[in-house]
Amino acid sequence: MGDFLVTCLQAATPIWLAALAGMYAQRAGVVHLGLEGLLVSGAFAATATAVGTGSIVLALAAAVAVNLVLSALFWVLTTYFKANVMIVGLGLSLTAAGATGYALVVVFGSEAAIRSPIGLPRPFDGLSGPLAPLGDLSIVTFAAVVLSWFAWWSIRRTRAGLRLSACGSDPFAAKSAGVPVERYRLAALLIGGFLCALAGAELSLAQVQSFSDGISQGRGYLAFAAVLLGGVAPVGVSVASLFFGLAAALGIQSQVDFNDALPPQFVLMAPYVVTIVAISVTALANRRRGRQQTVIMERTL
Amino acid sequence: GCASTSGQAGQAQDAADGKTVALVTPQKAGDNGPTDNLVAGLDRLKEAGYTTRFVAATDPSSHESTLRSLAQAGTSVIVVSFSEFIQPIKAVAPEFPDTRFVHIYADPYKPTIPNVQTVVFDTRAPSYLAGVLAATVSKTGVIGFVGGTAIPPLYADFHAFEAGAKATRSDISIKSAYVGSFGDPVKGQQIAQTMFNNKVDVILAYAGGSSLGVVRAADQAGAHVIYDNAETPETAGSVIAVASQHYGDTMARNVLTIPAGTWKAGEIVAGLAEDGTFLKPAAQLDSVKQGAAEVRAAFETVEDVKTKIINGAVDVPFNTEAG
Amino acid sequence: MIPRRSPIRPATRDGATLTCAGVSVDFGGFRALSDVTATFPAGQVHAVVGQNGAGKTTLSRVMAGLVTPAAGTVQVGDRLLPGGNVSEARRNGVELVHQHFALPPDFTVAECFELFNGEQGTVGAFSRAGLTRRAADLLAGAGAEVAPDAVIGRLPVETLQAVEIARALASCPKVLILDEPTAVLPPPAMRGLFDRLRRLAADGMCVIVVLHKMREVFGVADTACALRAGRLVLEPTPIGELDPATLSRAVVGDVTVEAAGTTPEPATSAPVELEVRELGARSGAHDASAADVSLRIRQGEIVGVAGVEGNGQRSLVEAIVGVTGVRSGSIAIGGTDVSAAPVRERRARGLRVIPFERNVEGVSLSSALWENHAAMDGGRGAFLITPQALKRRCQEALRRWKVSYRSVDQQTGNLSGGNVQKTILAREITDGLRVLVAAHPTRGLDIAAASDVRGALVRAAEAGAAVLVVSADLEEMFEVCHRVLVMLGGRVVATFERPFDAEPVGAAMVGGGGG
Amino acid sequence: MRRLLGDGRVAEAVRPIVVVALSLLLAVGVFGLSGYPVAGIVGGAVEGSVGSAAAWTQTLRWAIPLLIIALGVGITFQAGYFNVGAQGQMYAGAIGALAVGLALRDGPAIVVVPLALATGVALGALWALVPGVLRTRLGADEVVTSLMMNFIAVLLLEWICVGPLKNQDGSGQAATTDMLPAAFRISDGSGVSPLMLGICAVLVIAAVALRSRTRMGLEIRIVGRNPVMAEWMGIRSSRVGLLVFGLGGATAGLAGAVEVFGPLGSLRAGFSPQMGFMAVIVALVAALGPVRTLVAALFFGALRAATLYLPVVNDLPLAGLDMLNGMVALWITVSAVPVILARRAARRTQGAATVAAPVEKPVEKEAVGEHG
Ligand SMILES: Nc1ncnc2c1ncn2[C@@H]1O[C@H](COP(=O)(O)OP(=O)(O)OP(=O)(O)O)[C@@H](O)[C@H]1O
Ligand SMILES: Nc1ncnc2c1ncn2[C@@H]1O[C@H](COP(=O)(O)OP(=O)(O)OP(=O)(O)O)[C@@H](O)[C@H]1O
Ligand SMILES: [Mg+2]
Ligand SMILES: [Mg+2]
Repeated sequence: MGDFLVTCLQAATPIWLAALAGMYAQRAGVVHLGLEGLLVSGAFAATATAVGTGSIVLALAAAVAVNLVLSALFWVLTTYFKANVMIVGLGLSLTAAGATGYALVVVFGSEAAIRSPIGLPRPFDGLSGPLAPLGDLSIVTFAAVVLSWFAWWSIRRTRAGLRLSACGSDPFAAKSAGVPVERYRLAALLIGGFLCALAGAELSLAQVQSFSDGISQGRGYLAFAAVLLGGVAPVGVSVASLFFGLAAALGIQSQVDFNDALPPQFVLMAPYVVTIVAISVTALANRRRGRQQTVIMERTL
Repeated sequence: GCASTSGQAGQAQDAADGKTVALVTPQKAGDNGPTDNLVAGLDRLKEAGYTTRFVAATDPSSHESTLRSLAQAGTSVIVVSFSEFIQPIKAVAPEFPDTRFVHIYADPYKPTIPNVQTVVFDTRAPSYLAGVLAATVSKTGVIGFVGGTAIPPLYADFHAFEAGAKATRSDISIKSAYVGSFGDPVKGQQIAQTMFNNKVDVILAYAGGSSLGVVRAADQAGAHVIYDNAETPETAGSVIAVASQHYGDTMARNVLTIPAGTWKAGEIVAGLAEDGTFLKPAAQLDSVKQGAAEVRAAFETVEDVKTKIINGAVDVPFNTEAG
Repeated sequence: MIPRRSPIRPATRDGATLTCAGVSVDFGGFRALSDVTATFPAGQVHAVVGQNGAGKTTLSRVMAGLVTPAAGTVQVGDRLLPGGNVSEARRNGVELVHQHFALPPDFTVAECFELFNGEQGTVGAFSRAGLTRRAADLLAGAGAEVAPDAVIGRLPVETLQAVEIARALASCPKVLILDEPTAVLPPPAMRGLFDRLRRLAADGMCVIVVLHKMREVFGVADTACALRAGRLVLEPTPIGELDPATLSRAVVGDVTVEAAGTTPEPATSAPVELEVRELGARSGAHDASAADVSLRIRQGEIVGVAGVEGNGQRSLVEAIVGVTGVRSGSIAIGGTDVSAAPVRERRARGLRVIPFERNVEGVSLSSALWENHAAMDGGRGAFLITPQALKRRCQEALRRWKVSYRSVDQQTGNLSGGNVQKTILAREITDGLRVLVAAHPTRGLDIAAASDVRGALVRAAEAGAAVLVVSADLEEMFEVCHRVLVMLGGRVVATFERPFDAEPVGAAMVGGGGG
Repeated sequence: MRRLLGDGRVAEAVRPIVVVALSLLLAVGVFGLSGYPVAGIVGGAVEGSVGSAAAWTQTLRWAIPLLIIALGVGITFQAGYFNVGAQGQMYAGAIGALAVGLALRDGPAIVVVPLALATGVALGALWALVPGVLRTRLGADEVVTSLMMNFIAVLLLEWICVGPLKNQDGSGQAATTDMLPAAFRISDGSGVSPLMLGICAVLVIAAVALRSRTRMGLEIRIVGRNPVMAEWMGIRSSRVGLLVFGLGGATAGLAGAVEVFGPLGSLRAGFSPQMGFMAVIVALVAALGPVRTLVAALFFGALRAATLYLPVVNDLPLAGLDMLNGMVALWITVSAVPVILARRAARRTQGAATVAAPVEKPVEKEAVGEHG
């Protein structure tokens, strides 16, 4: 059981952090479809640096730095150049996938996976007894717990969080309150870049200690789904991400236990089907509660 | 076609000498597995004086056009790998009778196409042997199979693995799972970890790039892995054996029969007997924390069964259905 | 709705004089304001008037730091404000109450207060309890009866205005600017608001109000100034030196505004065109359900529905139009029951509508004029169309309605509010019109445009249509309607016939007796 | 969620060209900087896309499915729905068409082929109607659901190819289905035939007609820009929503069917993995206009042909070309160019303006598509 929960948490962690990133962005009024790209770029930067320097601190720093730059680019394109948010997000994901594969060849001479000599620290490694499974969790998973609390606190209990939310809820109102809307959006995207850097590092350095082309395998899109599923709220998004972790772990467990019963393709479909069902149920519930989306007048300044 | 650039002209020149070879694979290089193995074979041809080109054609709908472009560009030998290329070869090869095609790992064409040679790799036999090995060294009596994507060749490998294990130890229990991708080591790790948590202590990893995750999980769990890729320093400590294929060598050998004049179309078999496929103890077996000696001992049984397979005393099942 | 009682909050900070010097604003090459210079002394109520699109909102926004002027400065007391900086403007005591309110719809009232009035530039952790307590205090102080944890998106407009004013006053401004605050208010609430503004000015605050109606200007202001096409054509002038005629002329220029006149009584034998019987319907969270509403309108008759916004008018109109389902009762057009008929069928029977929010329900701002016009046969008509013919039809209609536009291919959003409203009239008042439902037909329109619209309603009735007008503007209704119903809490609580008297009608609107 | 997809105004024709050219330059610059021969790459790209009759065939071969899908995607976007599920819809269509083709493999081509294509169209539409119904009836976000439907379709296709319709030749290890009878094929392996070009021509004409000559096209645009107003005018926006989801899915399904009955001849797991997304880019580059979609599809078809040809003559890693496609998507909706141009134009005409300047995105969901 403990082992199972650990697998859930491991599967959930990258999605969780990326979903928190998406949540910050969407709260600030930016629909973030670039999460997938930021996961890949974070994973690549972290691993490449770990390979080059052997330092986990530098690896994390590099991942954060690269993702901050990409997030700033996202902001510039959507804000200053008024590019469509969703296309830029998808474009960012596609570019990051291509660019990391390309960089593998250019920097490391082949498309082969690069292997890091070091991994992320595991704070509870070596525990015995019932808590032993915790030893398998990397520091980023624990960070995710703390960061999701921080996300809740910063959004729900601080004025800065209120201002950030105002930017998404009604940018004109936010501006009227003296909130520098674009700067808050940049801040939200940068926070997101940081979170995705951690998520990317978790992907590549927590367990497998290697980066290979396309390592994120659509987890960024699941994170985006978690943002919507969780109602763009910190707690909801965390619950949704953990739910995806659970779904992944259950998928694995059911393959291991009954692989003969069902073609593997159908088991692999499960998380996607579950997402569709969950999104629909949430939407239906919102509709029942009368929380319909209304057309909001966009007042220009 | 056209030959406007100098590169083109150069190629045409080489083609006249029969000295250009192109390798087309359905996966990108870098898996440290079959594709890299083939690319290594290509490098040997380069040393042998060939002009070489490697094309990763990851989109199945581009296979035909890629083959056609290569043939039109005057490539003298086109090597393709895996069964994805069966239909494209059937379509393209007859159009270019002067181009030789070598198909690595596929069923032979019936009827034979005069300019196509098929190298049939029997990966079932090493899978069967892996089952023997796993069942012999397993302490828990539970062994696992981790596949990349759920496709017929892997189903066949799984059934052979299962048969080998059952034949060795009738009470053995076998778990299997597919990652859904040959490039998701993260999920490979989670699957293996789950298997190890469910009493599995030996896994046959047939998951290409995802197999690395299986190795990482085995390191954690102190379990054993039969690996499908080339060994690296990271695989020390948990990989007890390698079940793989000499794709590159076989390919180079067969292409080199062309200048030697001994090339023939039709079917070439590369199996256990031909050393095209194999199961062998890991080079770094000594670094395995526990049970290196047992593994070595088990290999006596394995060698025994191998002989029986080669001389037909043991029948390896061939079943490409799921389940 | 909750009537506002004693507005007890005093200005605890001295007011300040606001001065605009040479303010010009460009919107991508379009000059919305040119060289506006005006001084608004503290301790007075200043009215700003002007036609739609004259630049009133733009001027307010420049003063509040929301729009960066291309040239010119704004000064509060002796402090020069940096252009286009809301925080600085607010720090120096300038607060703006928006025409359409600027409160995030997902926020609670308490969160809005924190958003606007928490200290600027700090992270500022807070507790929920503290937030609610502070909000409750502020609301009580402002005399607004709203729960602090009510969600903005579900509050009726009038309450929103109360919240917005409360949040503006919460920071004790020196200058309070209100952009068309009366557009959404019924007469009693308006009087309350004016009393309050006068008191704030008496306490020393500089109050600037954007208004459209002469009566309002003369009822509340100490000075008035007028904008026309971005220029200040009348400097802030003491109200005593002005009369309505002079001011109107300043607003509209030399155009003469014709009164709509009184509609002739329809024949009592005229057939009933629209009949609503014991209707029950609900439009959404923002409005009361219509309950047991019955009304009959004959050909040539104009019936008004008065009421404070949110009392079921929207439910009624949406049920008649067909965008909201009928829960009970029935609706008949020209004697045929249409209770279950879809919108397009009702329109086919001659139902036309001027909706509540022209930019939401009336037109698509980013569509071309001809596309909006062609939407008139929504869901009906031939499968194949000829754009040229539709454009010609649109062109003719817009010409007839004297819409000022450049080309029928132009984006509708480029027109001013009044012209947008006219494009809707041009689309809706056409051949085959039998029932016209007009919701707030003149809201936010300037004198000239409003009078055009009223004239159109009257002419439609004269031509034999049954007209239902929903409005909060009693003056307007008394001018054009034959009968006025008052809705409260979703029910028709009173009916008035000509000649009208504002007192009882206003009283009925707030539940104080009926007729 | 309704969104703005660019504001489609001034210099709309110029923007995509500039953006695409800049992306190409940037990509070639990156290739050059990392040591690949720029001249060889550019030469190879030109040669592989337009340098010969074979190259032109390749360009057309890739332009055809892109065009077919992008026409439908454009319609869906015009109505304000951001359906990114074309990939899955294409697979659904391909599966349906092939299943019919194989089931009736002994039937006459003149009957079976139209029936199979129609089945592909229907299945594509059905696949699209899942997110469509969830969106219009429940309000479930169509971006997420259509994306998830893609993942599901990939696995479904894989299952079809290794399970129920698996090709049993030899040892049965190919993840592919049986080949269709040659008589059923609407093109050879080159993927271009008069019939297919005819289908494309019909579709472009139909899309142009739908857009500018039918009431439906008008109503789609109105719903896309203001669904509330549409309802008040008697247009049932949820029906229009279902219709455009269906149309988008139908064209994607047709593209899948055409792929199978044309160049492929059988189903292969994971074929054309980027087609759906590329079609989205094509539609956006073309600002949703059908004729421009044709031009854009040809361009991206050429790019794809070049991309596939380059490895034949160069050692450029495949990932580099993915990067190029990504960069095009990254900049494609950037409106700096028109903003600057508009400012110029405005400055020139300043003073003459009597009516207000252009409105910038007045309603949240406004403005999918172009104007005029
Ligand atoms: N963001 C903007 N971009 C371009 N033009 C604008 C913008 N905002 C306002 N305008 C134009 O500036 C002019 C002045 O607008 P403003 O909102 O100040 O008018 P107003 O006097 O408040 O009108 P109303 O009585 O309708 O509220 C109008 O013609 C309007 O079209
Ligand atoms: N982005 C914009 N570009 C051009 N004109 C604009 C823009 N935003 C608003 N306007 C114009 O500015 C003026 C003021 O807009 P506002 O939102 O106050 O609506 P309005 O016209 O006053 O109508 P109402 O008050 O009835 O809603 C209008 O003339 C409107 O057409
Ligand atoms: Mg205004
Ligand atoms: Mg107005």
